[in-house]
Amino acid sequence: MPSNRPSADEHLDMHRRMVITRCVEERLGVLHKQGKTRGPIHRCDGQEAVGVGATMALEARDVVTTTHRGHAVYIGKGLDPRRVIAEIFGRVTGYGGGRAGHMLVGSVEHGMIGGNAIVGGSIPAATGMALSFQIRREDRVALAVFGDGAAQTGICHESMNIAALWRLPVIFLLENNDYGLTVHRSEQSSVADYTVRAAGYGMPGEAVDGNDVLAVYGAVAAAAQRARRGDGPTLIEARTYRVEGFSTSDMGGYQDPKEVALWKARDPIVVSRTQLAESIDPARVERLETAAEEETAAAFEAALADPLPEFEPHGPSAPYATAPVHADAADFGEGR
Amino acid sequence: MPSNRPSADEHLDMHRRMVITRCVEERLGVLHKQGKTRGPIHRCDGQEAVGVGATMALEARDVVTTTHRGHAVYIGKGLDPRRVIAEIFGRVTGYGGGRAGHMLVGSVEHGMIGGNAIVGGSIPAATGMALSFQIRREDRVALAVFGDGAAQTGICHESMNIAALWRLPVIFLLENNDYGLTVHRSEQSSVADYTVRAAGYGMPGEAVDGNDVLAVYGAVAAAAQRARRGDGPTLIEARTYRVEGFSTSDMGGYQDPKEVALWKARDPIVVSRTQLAESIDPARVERLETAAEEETAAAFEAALADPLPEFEPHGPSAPYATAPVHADAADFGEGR
Amino acid sequence: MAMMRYAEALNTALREAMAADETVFVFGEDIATYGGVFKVTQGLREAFGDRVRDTPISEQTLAAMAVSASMTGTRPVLEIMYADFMPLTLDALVNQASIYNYIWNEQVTMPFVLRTQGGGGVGTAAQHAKSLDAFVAHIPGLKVVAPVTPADARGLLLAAIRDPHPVIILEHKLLYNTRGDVPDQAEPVEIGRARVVRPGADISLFATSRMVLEAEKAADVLAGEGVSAEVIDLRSLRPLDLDAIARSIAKTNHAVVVNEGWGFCGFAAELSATIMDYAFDDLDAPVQRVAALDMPIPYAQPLEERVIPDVARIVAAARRALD
Amino acid sequence: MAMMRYAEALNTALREAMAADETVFVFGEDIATYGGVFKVTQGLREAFGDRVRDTPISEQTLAAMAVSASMTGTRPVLEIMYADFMPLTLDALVNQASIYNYIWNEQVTMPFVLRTQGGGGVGTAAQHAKSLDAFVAHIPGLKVVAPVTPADARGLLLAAIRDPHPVIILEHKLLYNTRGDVPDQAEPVEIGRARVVRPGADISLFATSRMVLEAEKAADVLAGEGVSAEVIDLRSLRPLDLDAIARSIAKTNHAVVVNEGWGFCGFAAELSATIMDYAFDDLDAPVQRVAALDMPIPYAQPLEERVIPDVARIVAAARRALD
Ligand SMILES: Cc1ncc(C[n+]2csc(CCOP(=O)(O)OP(=O)(O)O)c2C)c(N)n1
Ligand SMILES: Cc1ncc(C[n+]2csc(CCOP(=O)(O)OP(=O)(O)O)c2C)c(N)n1
Ligand SMILES: [Mg+2]
Ligand SMILES: [Mg+2]
Repeated sequence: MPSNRPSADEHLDMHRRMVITRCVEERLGVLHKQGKTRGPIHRCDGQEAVGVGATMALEARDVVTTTHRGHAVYIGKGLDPRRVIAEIFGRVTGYGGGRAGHMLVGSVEHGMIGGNAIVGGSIPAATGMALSFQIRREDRVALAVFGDGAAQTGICHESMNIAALWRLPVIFLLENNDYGLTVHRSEQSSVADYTVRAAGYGMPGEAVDGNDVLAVYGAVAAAAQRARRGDGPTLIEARTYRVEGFSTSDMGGYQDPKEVALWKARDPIVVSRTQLAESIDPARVERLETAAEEETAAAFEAALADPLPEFEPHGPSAPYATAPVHADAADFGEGR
Repeated sequence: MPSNRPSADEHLDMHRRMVITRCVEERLGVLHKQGKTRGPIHRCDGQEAVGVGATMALEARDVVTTTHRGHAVYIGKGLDPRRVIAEIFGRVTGYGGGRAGHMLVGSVEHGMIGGNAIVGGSIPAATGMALSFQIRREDRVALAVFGDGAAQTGICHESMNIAALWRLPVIFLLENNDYGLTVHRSEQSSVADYTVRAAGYGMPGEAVDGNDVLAVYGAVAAAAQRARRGDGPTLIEARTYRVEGFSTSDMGGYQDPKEVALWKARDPIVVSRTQLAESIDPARVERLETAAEEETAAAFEAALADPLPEFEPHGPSAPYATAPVHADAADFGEGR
Repeated sequence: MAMMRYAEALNTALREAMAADETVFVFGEDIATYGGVFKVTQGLREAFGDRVRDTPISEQTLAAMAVSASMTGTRPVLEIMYADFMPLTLDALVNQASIYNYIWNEQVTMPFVLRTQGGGGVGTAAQHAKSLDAFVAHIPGLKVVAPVTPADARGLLLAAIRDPHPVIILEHKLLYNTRGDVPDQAEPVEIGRARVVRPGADISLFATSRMVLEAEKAADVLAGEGVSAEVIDLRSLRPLDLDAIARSIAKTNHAVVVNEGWGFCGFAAELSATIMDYAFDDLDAPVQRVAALDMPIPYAQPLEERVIPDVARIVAAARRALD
Repeated sequence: MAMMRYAEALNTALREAMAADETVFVFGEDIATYGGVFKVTQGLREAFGDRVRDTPISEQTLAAMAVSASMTGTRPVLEIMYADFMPLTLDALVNQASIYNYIWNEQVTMPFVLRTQGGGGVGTAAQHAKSLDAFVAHIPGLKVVAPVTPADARGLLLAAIRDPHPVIILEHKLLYNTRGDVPDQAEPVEIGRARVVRPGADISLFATSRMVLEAEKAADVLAGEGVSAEVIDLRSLRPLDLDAIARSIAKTNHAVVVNEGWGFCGFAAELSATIMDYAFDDLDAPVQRVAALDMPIPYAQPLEERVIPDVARIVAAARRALD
């Protein structure tokens, strides 16, 4: 059972994963400007502490669902950066063989099930997984990561009610980055403090500094313990900020530059570095950062060299029509 | 502007409407046993104070939406009992000409828009009407009546958030009769006190005795004043009890008989009669009750003598296909 | 063989599946303590404890939970009380269940079952009497079946629960009390196979759900006019039994398709188009569609009975085809 | 005549309608301050104040609010950002908007408009690239239009806002930046009328939305093979322009139907069945359906481009029909 404070090694590993995520995000920004990405890319730089801190507070057997902005969660849950990047670039070596794209990455063996680009979709998804653990009496926990925009969806309410009613082993992690797509939360939410809603389900609600990876880790670890004890769900609001635009398809600009500067000064990697300096030689941290950067650069190189997929008939486990549903599709699959 | 306490005449009128509703419900029970009803009938006897007290606290120009269990609301908002009964029996003289049935009665001129048998459906419906009043800067209020079961739906959360965010002139009246369909609220809701959820939207929440028509009237009148002032929505939980089965299709039986007896002793008509006795000659009240009973009996007689509708081509304002969409339907409407 | 009501046959299948596999669980509104408003789940709570659960009224989330629970080791069977509420489940079906097997490169299957019931005839009115078959049949990755007989109700439900993929079961409120023979042994019925209800030579009547019973009556009427009608119960709306369809038309050269949902973009349209795709050269006349009229389901009986397809309209369609 | 982008043409129609009628209001996610993710509503907030509103992410409620607000004196125009989210609005459409005019005996009309955009081609993947036309086209009481040209975008949106009934506008993410001539005056385009894009004698290509552009390219290819193809932009999916369809087939005796949604129970199925219903005797070959393959929309380009219909598949279908 994880304690609520990570060991020094665990903290270092979180730091490393945050740096990897950061490198991924920044490189994606560059490649996007060069016209080399496909579809929108939702960067999470400045928010890495949430996805990484939360997933590293879980056990390997636990599961997590996340949003369209899930890169930190993917890396935090232990997915191979190279295969994540490959999926983002639609390569056959990606976790979905290029079929999923960056918003919908899933790796079942890692309990990363999965990215979900229907806003709010990650919430009932984790709740259902928690139900299956309860039915099977498995000692596993499900974590739902979702945004402040998603907190206004009906499924958020329905899921929280059911989870609290049945004391399901699920953790609701609201990643509050102050914005929906382009709209500030004050134009979307009737309350500024989301934790007050927890009382409406009789579950504990707690706000944490989302830019402090130790705080996020601690809150999620405690919630996981509650869940494992059979005490049901917890709502955690991780307060952070989106320093970039919503995605590569918008340029931001609706944020107040002063506020952006304020949050950039509280960059989660900087915060973490300062924390590490208390007990670990900064040179060691720097070496680790350099290694992470190099690892990510190599991952990009490898992934971008991987081939694009070829269109194929459905595999043996697939439920899609193998007999074509109309003559036009007869050239697809095995035919009729 | 209504005061929060009705005048004696208004109270008498509420009493009368509760008695009419009671007569309708009991007669429906009898006719159902005789196999003379069609489809399920959801009786609200024992809950009349909610629908009647709430609607009579509104102005004629205000609107109300309600549930599958809306008879008290229909009568409270001033609909003609004869035409309500006619609709329940699918007669051409019903408010929908027999097309709607008892769950879906609508009379736009009365602001009764309308019964809604999709659980929770009345909530966004009233919210949308309140939005139209706000856009047009009209001094009108929308009231949503919904059940404790409906409080668990996603649209309940979404609507309350939007209404509070935009300060819409809407009143959320949760008619808590302790049961969903057959399931006790403790098996459906993670909290016993629904008013705590109001804080999750930054709006006032108040519980009232749902068997006390004056209490319901007072709370709704106050909420209507808030709404008219531009101060936004209010959540009112009216606590009552379903003394009958869910509908004529079930026989009840899941309720605790002791509890039923307790609530029957607090019958809203009995409570109201006691209140009236403080200032009004009981003989006058008795005469009024007798008149209401006779009026309802006459309404049944008239409605049941009314003809069933005949199938007709769509009228001039109808959006449905007038050209048949396939040859089989060519005998319908004006044909092609 | 034992005589059973349709509702009992479904109940039997659920018991059999739950006894055989402890990862099967059943949830939905009023299905545990009360046993379901159509009594399909009666007694399961007593037999299987918390694997049988009453839920809040939260269809959208329940459907999404069925999808995700099925990815982590259980086989959920969700009851949606009326087909009219299926729109609330469609995000879970079309944006979730439909996609994961493919986009995750076959890392997952989703063995869940969603049971619901639709149809009119008893005055349940515009929000409780629809047949929205087309909404689910449109979605790749799902299977959609509609048993008519108690034997098929049991067999298809058993097959659905064992299937690695999502299966939607469309029941009908007017079928629950019908009776029929059911085999003594638990035998799944293969999904995707139509059933020839009665063979015929002159025209094929393809129908689904309760409309199969109307088609049988129509075949009786037509027989009286010297027309030999073949009645085919499709049983599976997705996938379709293309061979059975083509075989029948090759013999009769005429077809009527009957579905209780609306015609426009409905299942009847698909069937008509499929027949054109695969059997055009065998057709001597256009396929006739029989479906609900293009309007809401009215409450009063004289109105409702005109909107929902019936034997008279099937007979008329057959006559048009043979004209 | 002025040259305009499709997105601008829609914006123009919204401005015209809002200026002419103060009961018109516009709401949706990110449509006010930001002007919409496809920039259709840009500048409206500044011009019309709180009649233009950013909303929370609550599609189900927003759609239900559009329905009810339209019954109490306003004309709401709701933007649903992606057609993929339309399932969330279907309860409001099929259980609410569809029924009230009829069941309340014509006491109400519901003059609201729901705009959305669908379609693939730019790697938005399985949850943001679908065309779910069939879900809305199935529903009685709605009208469903899909403009292809800027002129029709403006004209159909204007007509939709003035219409007393619910109108769904299906836009396409790849059309917003296309340009075309738009009349100087605000002129509504009648809903329910198809447009002959180019006349032809040998085969009719019926298409919707962006697929009209693919059909035009296919007609070019076919012309090179000596085949004269008539290209018809249906513009309105519900109601269909039956006369235009029948007229074209009477001339060409061959038809291909093209829709970007899935084929099974899809709009292409309806069109195919309709043609059989109304023009069977004029058909020399089965109608050929061209639709998305029966699977999720993949992300990677070499996969996505195989799943979504294109000129090559339309040409192949035409050749099959003429074979
Ligand atoms: C149901 C649904 N509605 C709308 C969208 C479009 N959309 C994608 S992300 C987004 C904003 C989400 O905000 P939030 O939940 O705070 O997540 P963030 O982007 O801030 O991480 C919107 C509106 C969607 N994907 N799904
Ligand atoms: C969306 C939806 N789900 C389920 C139902 C079936 N149903 C009808 S009433 C009801 C219970 C409603 O409980 P509550 O809201 O407390 O109202 P009450 O019947 O107690 O007045 C259910 C489950 C429905 N009509 N609509
Ligand atoms: Mg956010
Ligand atoms: Mg209740």
